[in-house]
Amino acid sequence: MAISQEQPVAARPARASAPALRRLLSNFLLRRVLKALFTIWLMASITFILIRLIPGSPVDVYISNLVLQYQIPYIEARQQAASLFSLDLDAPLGQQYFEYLSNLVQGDLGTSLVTRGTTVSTLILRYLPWTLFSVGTALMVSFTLGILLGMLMAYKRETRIDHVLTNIASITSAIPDYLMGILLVVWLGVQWSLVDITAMRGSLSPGVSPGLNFTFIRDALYHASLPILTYVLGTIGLWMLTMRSSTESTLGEDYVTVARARGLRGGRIALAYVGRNASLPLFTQFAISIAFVVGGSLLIEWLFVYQGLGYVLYNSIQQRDYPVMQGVFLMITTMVVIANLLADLVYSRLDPRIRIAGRE
Amino acid sequence: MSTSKGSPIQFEHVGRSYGVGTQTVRAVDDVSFTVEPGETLCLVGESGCGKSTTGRMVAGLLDPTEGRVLYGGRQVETLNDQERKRYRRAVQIIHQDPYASLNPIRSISQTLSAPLKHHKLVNGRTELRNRLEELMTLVGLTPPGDFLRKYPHQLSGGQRQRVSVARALTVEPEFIVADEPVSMVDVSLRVSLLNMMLELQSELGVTFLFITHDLAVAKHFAWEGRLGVMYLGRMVEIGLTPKVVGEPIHPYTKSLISALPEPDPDLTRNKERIRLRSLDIPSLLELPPGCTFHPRCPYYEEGLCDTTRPAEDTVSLNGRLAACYVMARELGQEDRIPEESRRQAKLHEQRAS
Amino acid sequence: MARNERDEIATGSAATPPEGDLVLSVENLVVEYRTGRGPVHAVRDVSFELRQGESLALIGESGSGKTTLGLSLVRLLPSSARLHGTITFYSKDGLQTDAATLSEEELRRFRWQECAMVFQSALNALNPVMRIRDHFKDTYKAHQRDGRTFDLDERSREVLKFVQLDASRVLKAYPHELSGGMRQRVMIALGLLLEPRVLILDEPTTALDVLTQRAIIEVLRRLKEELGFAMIFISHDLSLAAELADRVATTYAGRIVEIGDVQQVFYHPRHPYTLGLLNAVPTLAGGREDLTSIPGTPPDLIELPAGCKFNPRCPFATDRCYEDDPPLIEVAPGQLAACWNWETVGAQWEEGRTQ
Amino acid sequence: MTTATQRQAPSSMGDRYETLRGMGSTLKLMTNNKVGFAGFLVVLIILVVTFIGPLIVPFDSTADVSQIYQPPSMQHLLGTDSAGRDVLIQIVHGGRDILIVGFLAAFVSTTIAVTLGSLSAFIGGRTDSLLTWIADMVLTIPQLPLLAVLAGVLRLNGQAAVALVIGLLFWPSLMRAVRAQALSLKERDYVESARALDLGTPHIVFREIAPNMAGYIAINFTLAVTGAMYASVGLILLGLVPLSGTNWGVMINLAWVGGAIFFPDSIWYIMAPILIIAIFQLGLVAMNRSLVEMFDPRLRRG
Repeated sequence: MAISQEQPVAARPARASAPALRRLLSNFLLRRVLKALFTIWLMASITFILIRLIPGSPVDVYISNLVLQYQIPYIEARQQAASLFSLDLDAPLGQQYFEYLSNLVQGDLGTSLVTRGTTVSTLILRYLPWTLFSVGTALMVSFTLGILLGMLMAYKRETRIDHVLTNIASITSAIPDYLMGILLVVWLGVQWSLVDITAMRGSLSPGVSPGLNFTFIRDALYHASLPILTYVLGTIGLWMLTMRSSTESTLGEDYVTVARARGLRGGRIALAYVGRNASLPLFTQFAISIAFVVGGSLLIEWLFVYQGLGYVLYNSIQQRDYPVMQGVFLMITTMVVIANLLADLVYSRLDPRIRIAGRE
Repeated sequence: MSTSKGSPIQFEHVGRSYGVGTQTVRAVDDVSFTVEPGETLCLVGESGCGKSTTGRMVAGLLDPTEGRVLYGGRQVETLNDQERKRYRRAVQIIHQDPYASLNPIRSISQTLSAPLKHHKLVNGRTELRNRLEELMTLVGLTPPGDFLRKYPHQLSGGQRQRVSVARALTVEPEFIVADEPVSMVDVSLRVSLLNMMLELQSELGVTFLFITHDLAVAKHFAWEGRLGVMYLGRMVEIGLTPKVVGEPIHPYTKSLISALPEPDPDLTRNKERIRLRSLDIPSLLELPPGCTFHPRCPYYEEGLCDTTRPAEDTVSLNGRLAACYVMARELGQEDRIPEESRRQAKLHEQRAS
Repeated sequence: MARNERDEIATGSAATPPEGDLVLSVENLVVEYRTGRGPVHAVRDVSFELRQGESLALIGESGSGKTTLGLSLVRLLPSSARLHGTITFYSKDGLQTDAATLSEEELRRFRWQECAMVFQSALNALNPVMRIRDHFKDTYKAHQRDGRTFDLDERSREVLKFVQLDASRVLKAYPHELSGGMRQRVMIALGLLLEPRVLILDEPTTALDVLTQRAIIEVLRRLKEELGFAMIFISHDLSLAAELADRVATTYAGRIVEIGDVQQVFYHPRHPYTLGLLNAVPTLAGGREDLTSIPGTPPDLIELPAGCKFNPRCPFATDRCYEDDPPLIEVAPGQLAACWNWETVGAQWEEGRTQ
Repeated sequence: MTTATQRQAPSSMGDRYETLRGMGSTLKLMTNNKVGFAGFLVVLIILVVTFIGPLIVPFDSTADVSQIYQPPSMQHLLGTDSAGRDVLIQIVHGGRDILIVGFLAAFVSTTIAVTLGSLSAFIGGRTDSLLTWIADMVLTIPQLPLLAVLAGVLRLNGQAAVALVIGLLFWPSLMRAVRAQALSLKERDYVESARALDLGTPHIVFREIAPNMAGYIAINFTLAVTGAMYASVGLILLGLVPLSGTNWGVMINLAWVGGAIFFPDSIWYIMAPILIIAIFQLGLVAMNRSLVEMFDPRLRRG
């Protein structure tokens, strides 16, 4: 998470720039939002350039396909491409770009090439919740479990349980999560057949419709269990190790000794003194890992045929369905950027030293 | 005091401010003084009073944002390359923390040889060897052979500070800025470090700017020199050490002297105490108007002290300066109080009577 | 006026400590840390007593083991430490508890009720993510069940007023919003909350500026005179002992080398280390002193020399000093020094005094 | 005080001898951390197998349908795959692409990170906030999806292209770490006194600061290799990177897409590429423990 707050107080000679602007910029929250918007804009521009400008870009490939395969005259093929990409191909570049952006702002991401008529937005609305659900749950589970185990390892330092957990953590954090996913399927599914992997394919069993009823929730969890387990295995190791070292240094702090001197109960000290302070640095890391895990969903969802945004993105890349590719990628980036923003806010609420400074 | 060959370093209304978020903080505010070659000037003050920043500006490691720093009468910024190089090597610095002032992965001989070889002050290995041993003996680290091979983590705090001094001496400086050199060393070992530096001064004629928060150490080290007291970025009093310690003028100096405990039960328990009006130091971000000590000063007079800021030389008795209107009036230098403050003071007097 | 002549006019306020009843007695306390390079002998057979309303200063420099001594009294040592000996606290109702034998839970209830501590760096002695008010609440809640019930808010304001802090502003503030001096005063106020019989202060003024230090000293003086607390100061600063202590003990290499009434130790020292300290500390009063340092370097608590541990740096050392370690010998009524040649040391000091 | 353990020749030798003797004892230090040394050996062995193995073991992809999914035997030490080809040969020949991409990408991202990190720390002011800002922004972009989109659109063929793209995306977190380290080193007193002694920027950067950061960079380089391998094998698995021939990634992809995993006795064929990648990554991470000690000044030349 990119709080530039931890930058040391910039010892730069004072300059008389517009004070109003500086007061505005120094507002911690506003700076975050501006940066988030800029990232999204940048990603939108990059995909625009990729789709439209690079020689042999997908638009041209699509047009030549139409001309060759269906013998559609070039001009007509261009019209079709323009409507699908919601782009006016003849207009000067600047104008196209501007149009592309304005469509974006109104949520019109163009329509899919492969499944005619379905707009990218509907695709996103249908598949986004599954990724949010699986990745979100996994992150929560992995983060909380990681913190608790990390603290346990620090409290029980140099004992057998510490060594065992440390080794597990370093092994799982070293091995790529998708390889662990494959191992889960191979061993749990095939070799020991503890789990019926074919039934678990997809994100929902056929015939079960989304709704706030028990069967849906049970079924959704059943399908999502392996992807979530893979995400957790992929990230928990890092949390355990970071929390362990952070707790170890916090245990050495004076205020913990003073808390013990004041006769506070072990539980209270572990929660409000050690836990809270030791977990602070993990929040910064939590935001960074969001981008990593959401990114990883592309592979994990492909692995388990779990129909989330990652899976849709994979298919759109395979089938050269550029509008969907462009829209979904932008959606994933937006999701990560927003998650980072939220993580920033949570962090600034948690650490009063930042919150007060932020408000000045 | 042996005649020393150096040039004086002069501060003229020097200031240094930093941008903190949207506000600007003045760490050093309109300070002027001159350090003559061979002299010892000691700067004393509480943490955050700007003494270290001043030290770094004297050593040319930090540029002022206001005012001028002069070396040998010429402004430092306008020196040409050759003169600037001479100024750069003429002033060296010794730091406070023995554990951070030496590069942990370089041996003592590597640390000391770097300047000697870089500036070609020695040619050939034997001359380097002799110069290293000479430096080690100068700072009292004998037998030199043992120490030269060691690494910083193998030495005690006091020994590391001696290496720091030896490193400063490699380029034969005229001027050494010592920023709290003894405050992290055990009391029982401090004196030998101070005495060693005093011997260097008499032997080599080095000028010293000695920075400390401990008045007693300042008195011991700068007994033959001058003492400057700083508060919230300003020089509130400066003069010959025996005078400033014996008969302080500025209320802040008086409070410091009266507050300092002495290692002698009867003396320190019966010392006359000055009651401050408030215990806590105002923050540099919101400085009180007029004299910045007025919220705590027992001699505070409404109107007089909180209107304009007393200049450094408000009280001026042949070289002895103090920035306080009340004392100026007491010492018959009423004419040096600006009109504005006098008018405000009268106003409050009428209202009060 | 040379320092030594001044004590002729020894007016001195607290000449002899008030004869309060016994509050704490430590017998043959030994503390060792297990480290990679072998055991560290931080505290080597220390014994002393503390009476009601009396304040004892433990003076020592790096390698003296003084902080370990302080922490061991309430058993706050890290797990690598081994502790032997008895630490007996005498509570108001005459109950004697040996802290060395208390179980974890008994120890938890005992701490801060009987014996509170104030640490050096006040900045991280307080939990940075918690308001000051919650620190008071935690302390109160931790001992509520042992029958200590009182109006927390009223009591907190009372103790904060005692240390001259504006309770309404301080209670809702976070630690980083307070200055060093204010944080130290909050720590002292926290120490008073449960009215313990003993207050241990580890370098209470070291990290503070002169004027703030003076404020803390005044608070501690009122604490002693008005509330009659028994106090132990741990510091390297002789001036703090001179200001506040009734009795002074100088410590070296894990042992008390001299202990006595403040007048005796400052004006009639009998141990070479105390002598060395007194001659090494610069003072503000009077003209320039010819100060002398103690030669050599601080002791390495792992590889201690045979015999008296000060012999490598001692100008008075004779053969015997290199063989056996001297016990504390009575050199004057109520004054003990651990030195075989204390007479010659005394003679040289007194003779130096009369010049 | 610990006296210098080994007897040294009189120290009148120049700096050169000092660094030589230093290097010797530094390498010796690699061995004293057991786990770290084990990791180092694993990495070394796999590198040897990958880059020297193919010279010794000729590539032979003769399929033999009668021999599919054979368990490990004398002729086929690691058994055979779905087409009866020897798995060991594929493993020996399968590492080159992956490792080259891994190390190349790590080299690219480390170089960018170290340059931008040091620049940002030393110049400070606007450049610093701009570079940090860019780094923070790139950090919030999910790397794998962007890589996949780039691979899909740009037809990345050849290791250099893949490595470059991965390298260009992986530098921010290392850059922030390098910047923080450089900032803290820059403020150190011994750097200020080097400036006072007018020893010049080259001395300060390469003699005072760089040696203190070497360990830091080495550790982050190994982490960058693991990150780059994660991404490249991922892309191969998704079939988005048309790497010709066989490599560990392709083996897993074929096993997975080809449904080999559903044959119980194909376990050896599937596990071989997964284990070799996992073990290599574990070796790198374990090696870091020695790197930490190797560059810790107290241990290095004590």
